[in-house]
Amino acid sequence: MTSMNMVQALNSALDVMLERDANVLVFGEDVGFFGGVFRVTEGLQQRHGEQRVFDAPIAEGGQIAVAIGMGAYGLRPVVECQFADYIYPAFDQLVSAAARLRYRSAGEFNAPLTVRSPYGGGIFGGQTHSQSPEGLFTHVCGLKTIIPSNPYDAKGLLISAIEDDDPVLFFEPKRLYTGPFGGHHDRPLETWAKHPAGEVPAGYYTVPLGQASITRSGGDLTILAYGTMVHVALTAAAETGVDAEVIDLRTLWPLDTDAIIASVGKTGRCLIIHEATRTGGYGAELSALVQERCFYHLEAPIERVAGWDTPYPCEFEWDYFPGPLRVGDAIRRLMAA
Amino acid sequence: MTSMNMVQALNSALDVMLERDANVLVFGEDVGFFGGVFRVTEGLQQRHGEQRVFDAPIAEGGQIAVAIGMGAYGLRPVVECQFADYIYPAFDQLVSAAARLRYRSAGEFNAPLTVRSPYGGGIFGGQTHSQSPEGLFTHVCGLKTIIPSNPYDAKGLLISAIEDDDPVLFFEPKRLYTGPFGGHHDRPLETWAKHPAGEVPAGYYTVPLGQASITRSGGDLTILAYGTMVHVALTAAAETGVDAEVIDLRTLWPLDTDAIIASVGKTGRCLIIHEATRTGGYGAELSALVQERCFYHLEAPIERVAGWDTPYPCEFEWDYFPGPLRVGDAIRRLMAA
Amino acid sequence: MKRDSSLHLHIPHARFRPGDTADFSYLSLPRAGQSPCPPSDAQASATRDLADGLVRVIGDDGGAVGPWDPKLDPGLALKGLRAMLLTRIFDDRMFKAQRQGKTPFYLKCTGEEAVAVAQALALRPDDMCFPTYRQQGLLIARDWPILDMMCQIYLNPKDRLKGRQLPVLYSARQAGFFSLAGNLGTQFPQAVGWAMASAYKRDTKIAAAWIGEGASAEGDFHQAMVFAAVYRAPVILNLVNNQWAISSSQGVAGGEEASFASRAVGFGFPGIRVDGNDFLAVYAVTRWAAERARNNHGPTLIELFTYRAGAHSTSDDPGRYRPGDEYQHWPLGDPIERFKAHLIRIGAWDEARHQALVAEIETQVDAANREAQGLGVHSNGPHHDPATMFEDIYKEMPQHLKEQRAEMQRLRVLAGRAPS
Amino acid sequence: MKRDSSLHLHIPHARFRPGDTADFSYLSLPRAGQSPCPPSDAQASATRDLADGLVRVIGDDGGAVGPWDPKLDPGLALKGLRAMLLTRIFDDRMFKAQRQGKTPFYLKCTGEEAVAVAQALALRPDDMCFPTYRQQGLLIARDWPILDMMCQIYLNPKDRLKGRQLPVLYSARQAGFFSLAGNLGTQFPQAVGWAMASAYKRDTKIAAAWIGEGASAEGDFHQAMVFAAVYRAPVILNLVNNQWAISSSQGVAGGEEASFASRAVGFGFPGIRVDGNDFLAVYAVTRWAAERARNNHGPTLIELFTYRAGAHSTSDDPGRYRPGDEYQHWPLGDPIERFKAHLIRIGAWDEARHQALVAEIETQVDAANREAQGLGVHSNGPHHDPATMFEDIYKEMPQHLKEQRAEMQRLRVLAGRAPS
Ligand SMILES: Cc1ncc(C[n+]2csc(CCOP(=O)(O)OP(=O)(O)O)c2C)c(N)n1
Ligand SMILES: Cc1ncc(C[n+]2csc(CCOP(=O)(O)OP(=O)(O)O)c2C)c(N)n1
Ligand SMILES: [Mg+2]
Ligand SMILES: [Mg+2]
Repeated sequence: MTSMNMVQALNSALDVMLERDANVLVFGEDVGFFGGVFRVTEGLQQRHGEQRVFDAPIAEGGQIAVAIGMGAYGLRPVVECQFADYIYPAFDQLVSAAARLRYRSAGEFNAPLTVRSPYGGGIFGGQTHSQSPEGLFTHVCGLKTIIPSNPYDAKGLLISAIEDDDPVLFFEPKRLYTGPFGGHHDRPLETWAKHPAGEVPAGYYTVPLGQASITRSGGDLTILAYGTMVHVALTAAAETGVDAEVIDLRTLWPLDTDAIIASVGKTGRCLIIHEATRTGGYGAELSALVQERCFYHLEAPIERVAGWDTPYPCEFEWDYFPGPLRVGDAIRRLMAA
Repeated sequence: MTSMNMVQALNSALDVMLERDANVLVFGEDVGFFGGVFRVTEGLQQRHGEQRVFDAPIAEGGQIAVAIGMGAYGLRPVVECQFADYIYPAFDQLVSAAARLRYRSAGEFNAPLTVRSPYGGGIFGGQTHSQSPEGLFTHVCGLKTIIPSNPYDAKGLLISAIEDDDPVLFFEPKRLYTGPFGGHHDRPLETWAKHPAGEVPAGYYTVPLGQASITRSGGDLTILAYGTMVHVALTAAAETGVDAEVIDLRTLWPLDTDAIIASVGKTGRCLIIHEATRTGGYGAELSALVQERCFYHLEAPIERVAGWDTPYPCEFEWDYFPGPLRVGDAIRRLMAA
Repeated sequence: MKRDSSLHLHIPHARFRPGDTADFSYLSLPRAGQSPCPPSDAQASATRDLADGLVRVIGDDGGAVGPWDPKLDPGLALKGLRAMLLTRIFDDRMFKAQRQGKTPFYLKCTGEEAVAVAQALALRPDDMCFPTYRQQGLLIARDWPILDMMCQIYLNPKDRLKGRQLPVLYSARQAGFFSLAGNLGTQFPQAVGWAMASAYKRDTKIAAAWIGEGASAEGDFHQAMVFAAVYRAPVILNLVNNQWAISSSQGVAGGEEASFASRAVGFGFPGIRVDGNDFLAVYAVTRWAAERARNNHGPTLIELFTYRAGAHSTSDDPGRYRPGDEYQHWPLGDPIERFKAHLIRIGAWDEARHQALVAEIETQVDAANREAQGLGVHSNGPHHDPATMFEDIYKEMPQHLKEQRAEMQRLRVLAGRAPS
Repeated sequence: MKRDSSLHLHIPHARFRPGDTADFSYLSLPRAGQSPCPPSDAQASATRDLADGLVRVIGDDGGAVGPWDPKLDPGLALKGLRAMLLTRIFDDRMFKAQRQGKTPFYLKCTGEEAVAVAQALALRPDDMCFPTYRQQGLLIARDWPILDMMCQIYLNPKDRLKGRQLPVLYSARQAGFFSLAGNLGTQFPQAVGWAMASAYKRDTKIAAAWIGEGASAEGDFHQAMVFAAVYRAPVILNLVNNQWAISSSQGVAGGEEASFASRAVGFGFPGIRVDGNDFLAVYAVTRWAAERARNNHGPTLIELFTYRAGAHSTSDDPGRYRPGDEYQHWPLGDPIERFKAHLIRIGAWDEARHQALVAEIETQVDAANREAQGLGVHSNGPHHDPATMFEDIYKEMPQHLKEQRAEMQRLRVLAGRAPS
């Protein structure tokens, strides 16, 4: 075990997979010599050669398209999309091609690609460096969507994603790259060094796709969260003192429905939180699903706490970000209902 | 009043607006001389000239981009996207540019464009001529999304959309172009001629955006539907004999929440239906919202009947399409709960 | 500086519409044999004139002339003729089947048979093709069973794609034929990725992609050009300029002021425009590009200049937007007729053998068609089990799809469409 | 046919990396005055050599030579010099402000000032610009108040964009400056739409758009080229080739084997490559393209060949990927130094006046900066009311946003961040 932050854990996952499997290639904007604007691919080109790790033209659609072609040949490309906000030029290739290739060819071809992309706010990046577009992908059948919340999961899930034979979107909470973040932006930064999930095996291991993790168990309320918001949930639970169960979804889709049903069946209350805009966000699906499966157990309305239905405003990101105060407020309201 | 099918009503809306407002332009693939593959723009180039109604290169992204530029100049472009399945190449321009232009420029620029596109299945078009992508747009703040269910609304809503100063996605249920369709594909085709909403004023009128219409009032169950599924809801209601209230949303977003809350508050039961794939579809948002607003009135779980989470399979579209049998089954289940 | 008057918006026109007489005299067509043939490792700039010109081999008298004459082996030539004929007869038969309601959709490539057939023969069997819906000739030239194609068209239980895809959107991995997309253009940059993979693996296989001139307006075209140029991918990028995209003329795609082939030069790789109805020219140019790619000199853009003789598809009625008889006036003729005339002229073929071949192919197509129809047709089945629609979304079926499948089965029973 | 060996994948390289000595000798740079200047209604094919060449006017000795010499009016020249200097000094000041934490982000255009400034002066004030984040010089050359720009950079209450946008992503409709996007490339085809609208309205205003060489790989570049060609839009499409896209060399965007300008020829409109650090050449080429557009001859693609002298932005550390002193070796020099030398050489300027001008501009920038900082800075406010974030999503605020705004206000009170 080594202490790693999330950037290092992701780098290690790529390194391990480049080492194990000659069919793994890594490319994207600035990922080659430079090592990526968030340094996730640092040193990989130097170690594995420029045929394995290289810069790509600024053309997200082209990157995904060539990754699909490579997948059809038999490779396992891993593409970095520099910011999740810039994934839209690739939307057609992801939705019309990657997601449907296995289906439309009845299994003759598949698209075993992994798209890594930093998402979420908290770095004063304004509306085009802060988005959380996961809800656009969870609606698309044929895609898998993953969001880790800590270094250990990040590495294990990324390895699983690369080994997976279906197209996987792997969104990385950029706010968690260097440390856990409970949502109090005005407190000193934390690092992963002191966090148990900052202990990461140096070699190969996997965290299976499709399994949620219960990050905090509790009996009074279920909080469904992923990525950065897992830490906000933990903070809010601690601050309110409510006996909340925090479920870290890890894989958004396909979803670990059983874990959710079991928890809400037990607690009777459910709060769903995400940073993405509220309307039509992934929380809507979670809410609908919990309501369908747990209706007769519900003691209070399911609530969603999410990003406001506005772009992420640069100067006001801490009024935008659904922080522990807002989550705590919802927890109290739910417990009072 | 004239009897019009939906194609004619849409054609009339464009004709009226081309006549009234010199800033209105119509373009898209095959919309010029030919009049569009579904004939919606038939005769418009001949009547208004090729500077106003013209063919565009097959480049949906480019079409929306130039429409945004035209909007910035002061025009009101109306773009036809030949099939909703082909809107994805324009996704970035719609989401990153059109939806955000007013916001990011604090009102200096706006994108008063209308994107018309036929959506939905029922013509044996297979997976790339049958999709219902509305749920990808209702998640994006800054966009308005409209789906009419009959000729009268289609014309009035399209005129409102063109006059609206925000970007509007206007999805046309292609299965309803020539007649209402209750979902029994094995029965004789109906035409709009005998339908009251097939009576359409020849000139200018509007149907306001943001107002749902109660297509059938009832006291026992609320069905939320739009587009083709409104007719399926009516059929299923009739066939089950349940006193269902059918709400035709017309404008998906911004939503007429009041009408929904009032209805579910009265009936205590809610069924949501759409043709789009279920997971993360617009029905998820509707379900979440109804649950949040009407929790204490609900006597049964809110149900969703939607397209399966698969692409639309060519030969099995009638096993895919959520027809009156499936909707009726859900109605009965809800009434029994 | 000149005084400025007011601006005006230029709208491109089709050259003729219903009621007009088609006149192709605006085309400047060089005679056969006039284009030089540079070595296949030439600099892009050396191909400029090829990009603006038109490589032609078969002359008006049927003879093969000039440096591009591929000196085709007679066996291969007859294979090509046969494949073109089979493609055309197959198309006609399937078109009729659609009119009879036996399939919901069909799409012919009439007039463009030389494109796919000659190109297939110029490639190696394991080179990978990323075609559009109008290159059924690739499958036929690669001896893919037409029965298999028909079963897909009829959406019957032998349809390998399980009734999911629009007919004609084939997938045939074994034939090096990539799964066809309904979404225009998507395959073009994907082919570059495949070629990059082959190069990365130090393989010898190259990729070839096709796109219509209409679809070349999509961003995907540019992505293919950029990635192919940047990584010098071993790929042949074919742009089939059949003058029409449904009702829109090639001018609407940007072909008014320059050839499509000439776009390659600005990316630093060769562009060549070829008479797409000249089997020998298509074959020769494709060979040249394949040799170039296989020797690590990178991509080539080939513009195949041809004419869509028929409707866009069975859903289309071209009488609404073009005269109807213009194909008769198309100055580059019909690919099958021209190749036949050439073979007769060089003494490798004659009219009697031709009639016999046509008859043989008709019999073959009819036999396959009977067999395919016997296995089931769209209008009255049988089909695959609808439950198969839940397969292949993911490699392993997740829980929610199993539940949905069960729900669909329950409903089918309820509806009396499946036994309980 | 040659025997084939195995394929290999070509990966483009930067010419030098940290530790290397920058060597630009691979560039073949014509001397000033050597490019011919065709009439502005020339055929695209007549511009081929311009697309592959490099239009230069200011010679090594500071003199202006050749047919592209615009014979600039001295008043305009000094205006240009002043705007370039102001741009540079403004950039330096704002860069420092970011290092002081007064703004979260800044981005300079150092070394590229001639691009935006000369082009702004070659356009009319009401021609519409669709820039990238590196054309702040357009605003400055159009006399837009730097105070306004600073207020946005500091995200203070006078920020017209209400604290919403990343600093530097300006919007200034009155200055004919389109709202800047963070999404690279999106503006390029939008400009074509604006130009089409102007033509449709029989207006006389043209549009101009900018894109980086890196971003030109996006599909949007192609869309702009296609639509501009098809509708002969009155637009100037400017591609700023500053050799770098963050850490990637222009080869990664496809510039290894051909100039970017040469892409235009394949679309049937002119492409011209110009020395982007030569104020007179940039001005002249832009005038030429503007005249062409305004007289209904359609679009021009201009490649502005320049060098990004500084970091990509304040978030970037170029020392990780390039030597650091390469700009000293850049053979096309510095645009301000060269233009100053030219003006001195023709007797329109001298060193003393230059120093005085620099001092004056520094004072101007400092004064504006003090004023702007006095109005508020990112780090300690004041700012707009956060509630404004719910405005301008739609023209009229829908119910759900009013509810969300109220909820946010309630929470702010709860948090003690707003009075109850
Ligand atoms: C992205 C996308 N946009 C639109 C369509 C609808 N469409 C199908 S074929 C076609 C015309 C294509 O013309 P071209 O590329 O020239 O090919 P051709 O049919 O002439 O072979 C159009 C517009 C589509 N399939 N995909
Ligand atoms: C669609 C998109 N992809 C990626 C980015 C991230 N990004 C911002 S600037 C930049 C480099 C752009 O280089 P270039 O176009 O050459 O412009 P320059 O910075 O050199 O002026 C990148 C990759 C983005 N903003 N938008
Ligand atoms: Mg075509
Ligand atoms: Mg650059």
